[in-house]
Amino acid sequence: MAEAMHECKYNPGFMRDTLIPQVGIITDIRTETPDVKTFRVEAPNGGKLFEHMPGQCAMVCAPGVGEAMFSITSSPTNKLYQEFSIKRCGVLTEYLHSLKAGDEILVRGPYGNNFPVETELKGQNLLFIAGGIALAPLRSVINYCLDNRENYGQIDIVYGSRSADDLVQRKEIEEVWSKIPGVNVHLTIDRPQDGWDDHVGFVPSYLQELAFDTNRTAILCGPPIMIKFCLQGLKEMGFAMEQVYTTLELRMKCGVGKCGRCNIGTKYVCKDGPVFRFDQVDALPNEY
Amino acid sequence: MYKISKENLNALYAAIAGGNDLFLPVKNAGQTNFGLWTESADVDIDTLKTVKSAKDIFFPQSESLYQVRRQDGKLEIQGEALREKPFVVFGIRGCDVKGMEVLDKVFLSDPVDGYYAARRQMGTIVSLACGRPETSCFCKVFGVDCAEPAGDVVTWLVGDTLYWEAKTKKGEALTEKLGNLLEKADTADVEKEKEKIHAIVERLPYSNLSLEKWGAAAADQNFDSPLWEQLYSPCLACGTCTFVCPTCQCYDIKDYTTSSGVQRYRCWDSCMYSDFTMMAHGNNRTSQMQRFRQRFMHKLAYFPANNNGMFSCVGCGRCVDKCPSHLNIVKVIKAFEKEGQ
Amino acid sequence: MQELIVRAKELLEKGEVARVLGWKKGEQEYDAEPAFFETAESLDNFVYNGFCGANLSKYMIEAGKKEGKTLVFLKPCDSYSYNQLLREHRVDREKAYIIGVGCKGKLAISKIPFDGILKVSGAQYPDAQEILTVETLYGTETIPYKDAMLERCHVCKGKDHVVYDELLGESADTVDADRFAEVERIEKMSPEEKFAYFQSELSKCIRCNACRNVCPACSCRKCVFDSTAFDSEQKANTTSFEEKMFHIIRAFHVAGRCTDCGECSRVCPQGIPLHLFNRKFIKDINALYGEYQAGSDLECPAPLTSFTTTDAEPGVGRG
Amino acid sequence: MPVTENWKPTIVAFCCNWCSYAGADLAGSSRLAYPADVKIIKVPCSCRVNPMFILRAFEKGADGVILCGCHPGDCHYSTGNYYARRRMTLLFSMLDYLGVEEGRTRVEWVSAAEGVKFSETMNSFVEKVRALGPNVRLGDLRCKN
Repeated sequence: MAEAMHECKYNPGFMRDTLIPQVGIITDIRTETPDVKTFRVEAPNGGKLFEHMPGQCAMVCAPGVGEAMFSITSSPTNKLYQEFSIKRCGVLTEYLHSLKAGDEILVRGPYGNNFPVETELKGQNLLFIAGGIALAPLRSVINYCLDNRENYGQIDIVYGSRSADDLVQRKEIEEVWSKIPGVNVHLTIDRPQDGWDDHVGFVPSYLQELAFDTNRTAILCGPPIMIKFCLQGLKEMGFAMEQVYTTLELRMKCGVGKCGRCNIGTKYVCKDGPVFRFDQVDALPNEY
Repeated sequence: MYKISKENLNALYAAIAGGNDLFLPVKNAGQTNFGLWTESADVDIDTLKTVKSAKDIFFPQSESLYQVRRQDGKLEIQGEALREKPFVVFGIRGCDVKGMEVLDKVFLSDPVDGYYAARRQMGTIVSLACGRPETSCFCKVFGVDCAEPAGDVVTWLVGDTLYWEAKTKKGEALTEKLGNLLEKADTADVEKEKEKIHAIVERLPYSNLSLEKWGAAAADQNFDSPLWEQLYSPCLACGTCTFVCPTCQCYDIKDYTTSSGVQRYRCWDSCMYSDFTMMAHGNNRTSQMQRFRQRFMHKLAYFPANNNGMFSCVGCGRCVDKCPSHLNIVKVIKAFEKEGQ
Repeated sequence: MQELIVRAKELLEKGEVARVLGWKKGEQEYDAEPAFFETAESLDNFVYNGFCGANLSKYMIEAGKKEGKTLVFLKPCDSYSYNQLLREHRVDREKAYIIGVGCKGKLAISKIPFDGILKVSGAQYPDAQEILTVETLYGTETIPYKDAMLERCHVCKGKDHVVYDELLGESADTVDADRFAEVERIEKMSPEEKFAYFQSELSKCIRCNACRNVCPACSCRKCVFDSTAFDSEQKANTTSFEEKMFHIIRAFHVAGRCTDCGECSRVCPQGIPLHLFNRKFIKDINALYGEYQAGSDLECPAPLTSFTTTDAEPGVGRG
Repeated sequence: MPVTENWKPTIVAFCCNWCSYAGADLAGSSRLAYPADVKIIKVPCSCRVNPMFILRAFEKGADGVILCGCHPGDCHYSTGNYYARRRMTLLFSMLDYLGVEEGRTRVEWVSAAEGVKFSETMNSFVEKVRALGPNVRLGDLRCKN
């Protein structure tokens, strides 16, 4: 049934069903924080497994252990490899953290929609707000925007975590992002800590202190409680729901809107999401 | 139109099965389900409803997707072969044929599910009109005419004669293959049978359910109704309704470790189960009420919203017959119908 | 039935109970569903007839988490299940007001072999009749009451309630078969015949879990077959062994606690005689460790949590 | 799997840490032979063996399963093996009832001093299972390829 099978663009001749993954090799593992590692994945013959857009996800599978959806944290502008930042919190992630460079995993994707970097976001000032591991999905957008700097206005990044040790991609933030003209990085941690002379406090309150004007589009990602209060803060600053984007996360098995578990209202988060504008989120039943 | 007498049906089955797999209702240990025809199979086309619907043949309860073998630390993927051999399904009722249409919307929409598509392409559907509709049937509500089901070939069992009419190219090809077994017939008996069936359908207790409260608009309107809290309470959280349903298509993908590697298979899952939406960080549907509501909202509101008003229920009435607590979609529809009055 | 409604209304109105757990009228006479009633008016939909086979004891686990007392109607066999739950500390006796209702045997709609059933007369109490008249879309039929009865009623444990606050309604003896006859028939088969029999029955299983979820003895919050932490959560039905494993282990987990209420067989959509597993264990327990009826009392040590130093050795009776 | 003359059954032996496992050790150090196809799984007490372990072993390819524990009365935890005895009695009876060949399951009480008994038990059990041939009734086909 040829039309049902897709030929993989990057492994010519490799015919696959959407549910059949490709083998990917872990070529590098970076320990970001005590419970987050970033895995660099390449195709067996080098290069990327597939092309993606910022915000899209992929199913990462360890045979016999499990399979789950992870956002691709590397930017599409990176032509050599893809990266996943993964926090240890369940059976599969525990196993992935035990792997070492050179090990093989299975990957299929990319799935879902993406941040509208080529449409709505183009030409805008951007405000990125992230907490903890939620920097992972935003990192691909940020790097995409930085690599196409001329297309976007001023970029502000507000990023917080429990402690300085829990900041993901700290090296890149400090050595690359903060040095680019027109990019302001605002870091914060929940509690004071030795050797930390930056801001201390929760992301929502820091956001209010920074008091941004509404001439920008916000992209908000983090734990539900942080989203709730940040959104409230943005509303008070005068942001409209149509100006704020976020990502949703639900249990997924197929990634193509058929297995049914990420269905909420008329949407399938794996196919119609994970990126939603807040006015779209508000229209969904309260089951996320 | 052609006909064949009932006593020659075994010869018909044998002729269809020659070169093809033939699936038809077979009785095993007192229950009738679709199964592969063999000479010794206890074929039962008189039972109106098989326990499981015919969806099993196109979307099996469990099927292997691929094998992963590990050699010297390298992974090797071997995809399961897609169905390449033609097969025939005989005796599938109008509601189940409609159920296939619903499944097509899911599995044949982009990206196409290769496993399902291959079976759809290879399968020829021979449907059978319902001579004796049951109390629990309400297919009329969803636009199914059980006197004239869809399918590649439509058949009617009138007395001791089976009438046969090909409707598509696939059906014509199958008819041709059967040659002399079928003899030409006129349509008078079948027309009379259809009238008889229509008269019974009018008398069915659920034939006139109103779907006014449902459809795309219901996605917003019915979600917060207090009725759900009352309706769900006897639900046992088993998966009977979803497993006997011809349109429920949620599935799980799981691994099975064998001595030679890992077999990745998919199997039916049920939105009624608490672990259906369970993630490492929690569950977004924590109560049985939410899970119960999800099933009916999906069938009667979300699905129509995404598919031009087509409902994801075909009125086969299996859940009406099989729910251990006697909950079912009819009670849900009626409760909402009464609410507005 | 009327006396049950009157009494329930009385207790509700006096405030002695906060809600009533009983059976609610369905769309047809034969599809009454278990239901909670919180107001006197809603009790007008209360029904108690031959089709109220559902055992309400398991719902008392959830009811115990709610405010106030729950009035529950228990049939004689249901009261065994309730007692067993009480023994396992899964229900709170203080929060239950139990009315033991009479039982004259319960019917299974699946045992009435007519198409298009519209009305079954004679199923209504107190005028239970010897012969049921069944109106169908295709004419009127009759069937003896006993032929339409659930399997469990033919081998009833007796019409005495083991736990109750008050009793209402009359019972009638329904026993006309030996409880272990079917188990003995299978025991006499050759291994090949036994295997073929269970293979054929269990190959029908669709893993819907209805038997487990309805079972009053299966009251674990998280079933081992739902746990991803072990290798036990296999949902596939590709090979027949998965189903066997599920049913053997489930029967084993309730061995010594199963009161033989027969709900598993009643709800199985594929009509698998699941009680044959439980009854085999009950028969063995009776033969090897002394007569034991789960749920009959709260004190007697349970067979699998006790032992004697002279117990039979495993494989007893083998050639 | 074709049964050939050289076919060797796979046997899983659950052995109590305090007696039979030491018995197996003694058998080894006394140079008493028992077939290499016996896969020993050490458990803290015979009572640790859940009926599911036995069924899983069969499913994943065992042709026979044997449980060895301390002699009744000698349990390291004083009463564990009495409970195990009741459980296994019921389980084996159920397996017989389902039509599984009777010789595929066995319980034997072997103390730490009984190296000879351990080796003899294993030899006779393997012989019995060998005569029965491969386990198909409780096996999962997917595990046999």
